[in-house]
Amino acid sequence: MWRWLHPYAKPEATYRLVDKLLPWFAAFTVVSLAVGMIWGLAYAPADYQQGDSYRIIYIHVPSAIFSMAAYFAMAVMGAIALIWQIKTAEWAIPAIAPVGAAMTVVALLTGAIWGKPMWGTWWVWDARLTSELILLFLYVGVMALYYAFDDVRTGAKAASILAIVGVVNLPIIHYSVEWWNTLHQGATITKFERPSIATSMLWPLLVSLLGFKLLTISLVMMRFKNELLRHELHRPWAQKELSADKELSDGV
Amino acid sequence: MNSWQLWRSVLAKDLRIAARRRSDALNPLMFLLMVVTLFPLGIGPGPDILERIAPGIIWVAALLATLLGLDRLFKDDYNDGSLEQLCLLPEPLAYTLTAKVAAHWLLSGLPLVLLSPLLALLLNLPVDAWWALALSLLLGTPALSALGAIGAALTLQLQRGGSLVSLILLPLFIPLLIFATSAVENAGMGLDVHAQLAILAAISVLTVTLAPLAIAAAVRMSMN
Amino acid sequence: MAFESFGEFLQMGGYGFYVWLSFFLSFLVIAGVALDAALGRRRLQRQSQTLQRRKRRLAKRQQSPVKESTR
Amino acid sequence: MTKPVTTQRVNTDTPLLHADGVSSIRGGRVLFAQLQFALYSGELWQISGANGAGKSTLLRMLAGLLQPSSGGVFFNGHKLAAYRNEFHQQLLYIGHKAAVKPELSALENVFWQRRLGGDKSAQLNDERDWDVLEQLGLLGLEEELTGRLSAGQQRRVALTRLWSSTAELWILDEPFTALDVDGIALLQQRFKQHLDNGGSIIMTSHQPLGLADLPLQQLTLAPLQQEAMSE
Repeated sequence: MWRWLHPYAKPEATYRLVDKLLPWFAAFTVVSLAVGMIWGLAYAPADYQQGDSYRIIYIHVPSAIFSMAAYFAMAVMGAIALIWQIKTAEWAIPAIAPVGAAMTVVALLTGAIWGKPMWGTWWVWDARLTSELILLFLYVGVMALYYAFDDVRTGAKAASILAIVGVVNLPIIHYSVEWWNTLHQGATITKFERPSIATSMLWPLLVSLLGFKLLTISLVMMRFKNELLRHELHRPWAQKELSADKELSDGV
Repeated sequence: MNSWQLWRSVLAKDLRIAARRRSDALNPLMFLLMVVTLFPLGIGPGPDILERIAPGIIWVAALLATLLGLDRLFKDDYNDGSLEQLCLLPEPLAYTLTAKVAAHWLLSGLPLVLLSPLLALLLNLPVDAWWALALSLLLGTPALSALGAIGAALTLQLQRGGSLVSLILLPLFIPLLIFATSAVENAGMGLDVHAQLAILAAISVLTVTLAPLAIAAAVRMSMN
Repeated sequence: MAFESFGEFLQMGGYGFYVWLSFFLSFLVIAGVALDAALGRRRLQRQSQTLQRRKRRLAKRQQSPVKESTR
Repeated sequence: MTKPVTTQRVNTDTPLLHADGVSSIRGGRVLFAQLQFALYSGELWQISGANGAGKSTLLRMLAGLLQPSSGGVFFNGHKLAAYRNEFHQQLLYIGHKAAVKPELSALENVFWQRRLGGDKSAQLNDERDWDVLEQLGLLGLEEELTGRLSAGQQRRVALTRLWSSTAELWILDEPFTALDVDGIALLQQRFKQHLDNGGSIIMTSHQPLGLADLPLQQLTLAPLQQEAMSE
């Protein structure tokens, strides 16, 4: 497998691969998101308890899941960068972090908005929302550290280490927050727990999950392409690639 | 060149540099947000307790966040000689330095005001008190920046002046804290807040007009 | 179809404001990330152009040495 | 204790800048005492002395950044403290620390130096700035952040002020530091121009100036004996 992967340590080859795959990912993102959203919003039945407000779940749950998955992916990239000294893996960190942070923000926003009709306030220190908030802080820390150094490689290494530390901490944070929450208030109904969800609601959720997965990957790819170009700006292939879309640059 | 243009040039230069070092301005804000998050985690998420202590938490966190950013206010300019050049301008130093203080306020005070609704939301502050919180920050933060600049200028020559700045400044911040939290609390209970806000405004006006003299004196002292 | 009419669909059983607000804000955030990536490419383009302009200017300068005028 | 001043007085009217009995005592140590010094238009002075002799301190006093422990500095016969505004309009001081911002590009640095130097017509991307940058061999680096340039290049960015300023009196602390041979030659050429236009320069330098046609005058700060303390 490593022999197969090895060429992709070369930025240009990676760029070509990502460039080729991105349109497919983008297209499937649009399709699956459209199907998932329309299905979830219009065709899935209303919840007998929460009415139609539960439809926020079709964004909230996928974005929450992929905000964590993106952090995990970032940590994996960090590990690869540290262990095998592969530069392209280092550059994946600034590509993934803002996308993951955006997913976290979406999960927080939808969670807060969902909370308003359910609990009557925009913000409740519910276990999942609290861990999402902490996750956002972790993302911010990684990004701040990455950009804090004058030398990009040092910054990438520092951010990699922090990402890995964060991933180890993530479950601990999650469970401690859950424990803290149950300790302090048994009264709050955990609305986000769905012990059994009807199949008619589950299917659109699964499609949305797929859509968000593809969306996350596509956004990361877009940013990753930029990172590759940024670090290779002095190379002829990058300059050629950038001057190819000339029609954009006329106004500059 | 008239002095107003010079003032704007100093301000514009500082803002441009801040745009190149975005994390310097953003880190104190994130710090503020995290500190505010720590309180519910430490005390418990009960809305009643949080509501009770919210004004104090937010203002204390705001004071700490302000202190974080102060260290760099004059330090870079001092280290690279730009501050010397400001001393050598025909315009009075006390006047040109207000441009730097204004830049500091735009980068630290104003974001605090804009962030305040979010903080209020996190700490379950009654909606009636939101505007009072924002207003108290809007009226109080100019004084924070001006007083902070005095502390920063006084400790310029020290290599590690960070903790000393806090020791100097926190006592000076106390009146602001008292009147601001009182205003927010009163607003939450539906009481009149004009007196507190008026006092805050008076403190700010007084500080912003008089502090530049102290800042300029401190900077000239640091030139030795 | 869970709704009788389009109007009902918009109302979401009384929860329309919350449902649509959360969809709208999520869209805004995600579109922001995508837009930033697109703008990032433009910024890179500009940087690349600056680099090439710099190269050209240096080449030109090597042909004709510094002119003498000062102000 | 009076220092011998090696001026051959070229004219007899009031000097542009003169120091009368200036002393500096720092941390209980006397750097120099009762210094007499006079500079006329069109003169170039080099202040030399061993490390720690107080060269930079003297320059900062002459620039009005430091108060002399005793004595006074006069510009056109007026005491500096009372004549600050006019003095600073005619003064260009470049200290050891060159006031170059690492976060700004070379072009932006030049622009802001012009702006803060009082030139309100200054624009970013000014043709004049491009000329200056070209003369100093910084072309091609103008959009690089200054912090990423080498020490010598950063020094060149700082020295662009000599080309853009209209000040009459230059006070320069070690202007040749970190410059290569080309840079030094360029700077000396600019000195000559400035002197020919009736300007004057006071500078410190470890290097002996190489140009014979520069009318150089020397002021040497010799290490003082402890006896000076008693004064």
